[in-house]
Amino acid sequence: MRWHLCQCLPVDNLRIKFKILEETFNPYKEFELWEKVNKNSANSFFIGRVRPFDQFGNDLKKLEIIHYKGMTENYIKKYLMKISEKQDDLCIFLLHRIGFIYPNEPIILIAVSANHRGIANKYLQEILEFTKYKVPFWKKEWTFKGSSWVKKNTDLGFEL
Amino acid sequence: MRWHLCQCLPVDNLRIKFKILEETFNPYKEFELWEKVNKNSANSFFIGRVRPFDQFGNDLKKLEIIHYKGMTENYIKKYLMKISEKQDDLCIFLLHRIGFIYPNEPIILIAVSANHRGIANKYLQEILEFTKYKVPFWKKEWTFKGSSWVKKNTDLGFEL
Amino acid sequence: MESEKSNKIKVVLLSSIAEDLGWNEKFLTIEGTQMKVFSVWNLINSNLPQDNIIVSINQEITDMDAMINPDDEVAFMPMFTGG
Amino acid sequence: MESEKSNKIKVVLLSSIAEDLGWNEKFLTIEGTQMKVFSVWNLINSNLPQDNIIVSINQEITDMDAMINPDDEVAFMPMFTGG
Repeated sequence: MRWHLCQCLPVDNLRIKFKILEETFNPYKEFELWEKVNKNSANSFFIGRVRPFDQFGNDLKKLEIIHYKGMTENYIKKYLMKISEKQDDLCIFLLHRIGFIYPNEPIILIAVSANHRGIANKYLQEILEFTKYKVPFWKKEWTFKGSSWVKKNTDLGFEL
Repeated sequence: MRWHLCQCLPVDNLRIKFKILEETFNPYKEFELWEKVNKNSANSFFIGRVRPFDQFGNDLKKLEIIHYKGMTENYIKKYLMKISEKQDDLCIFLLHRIGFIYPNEPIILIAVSANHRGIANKYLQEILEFTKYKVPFWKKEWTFKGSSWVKKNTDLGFEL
Repeated sequence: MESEKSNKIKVVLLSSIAEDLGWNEKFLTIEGTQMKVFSVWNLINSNLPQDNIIVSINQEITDMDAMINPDDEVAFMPMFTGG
Repeated sequence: MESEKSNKIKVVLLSSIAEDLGWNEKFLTIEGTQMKVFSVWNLINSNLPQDNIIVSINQEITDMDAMINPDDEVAFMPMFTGG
């Protein structure tokens, strides 16, 4: 099956692209650029944006995300390499913001392509849960009154 | 929770937008336009593109998709309305091509937004399976030798 | 009271079924006030296998045992393969 | 043969732990060749609850019973909340 050969932008010659960004980005432009070099038929995308409210329901001024430089990058890279080995057609693209992020700005972008929709959707969700629970990132919420660290991740929104 | 009010482009005043298209489209532009009026934090997207090969592995010249005018639109509309009633924050956007579609052109675009990533991903997948199995669309593959109707949908790519 | 005048139904074929039988739609005259979808299927065709055929009356999916009334639109279509 | 010279480790705190203790990183001198992560935790802090603390040595996640060697970097961090 010739279309198993994916032409993703390579990181270390793999079908993986990821970056930790200190500035905001345009997710649609990123998707377009990424998919241009990626000829898979099933393409799943996710954009997570900053809610305009903090965990207590107050107006949010900005969100702050910090990471553990070096460790965070290595954890993501190792994980994405492991995932990409499971399916030889998988292409993965991950962007994650750090620094100050304002309401409605994107925090995370994930794109996964494969030859089957089920595969693309499955790994997109795995990568999303991974970045929420297994990668050294921490969120601090700034309101107009002060700031506080987020203690717990938001849930899926339904019972599994 | 104020951000439950979604500002999607309305169809009949609902949080639904869908269209059956006879011409190709730019999925990134469509996503951008759609998300601009939609303030949910979790945004899931899917693009399905035409494979460059037919079901037997031959080079594909073009794909043809036909629908049952009237019935197809009504089935989609009724289904999306039912889905949108399950969660008051859900916004749904569906584009589906008919006519001749060339290798690598998009056939289907789905976008679902919600306040929780799990909800957005879950309903995106439900809508995708629905359009594959429950909506009157049929595919015919044209190669350089002739044409044949597709008898069976592609699978998910893994065992559930 | 049975009407003596004949009544018309519209029959629509889709996808490979239209191609196999060589037409897309036809108006048929039915005897009496009602007939089963299955009888229409027999009327228009005696060769195609009936398995996996989806039928609709007035664009709502139903089955071969459903009854068709005058002025109804009945359609025969293969399994959907969209998305 | 035990060396008499003292040895240094780097201690890194992240997120709310850095804020609670008021510093981000520090070099500590350890006695002998090794010590437990848990001993470092006690050394730098006697108030914070130990529950849900993630620890790493040289940027690999480990646990409070792991041993730290001279020149290692040990980090204490709360649960991750990214994505």
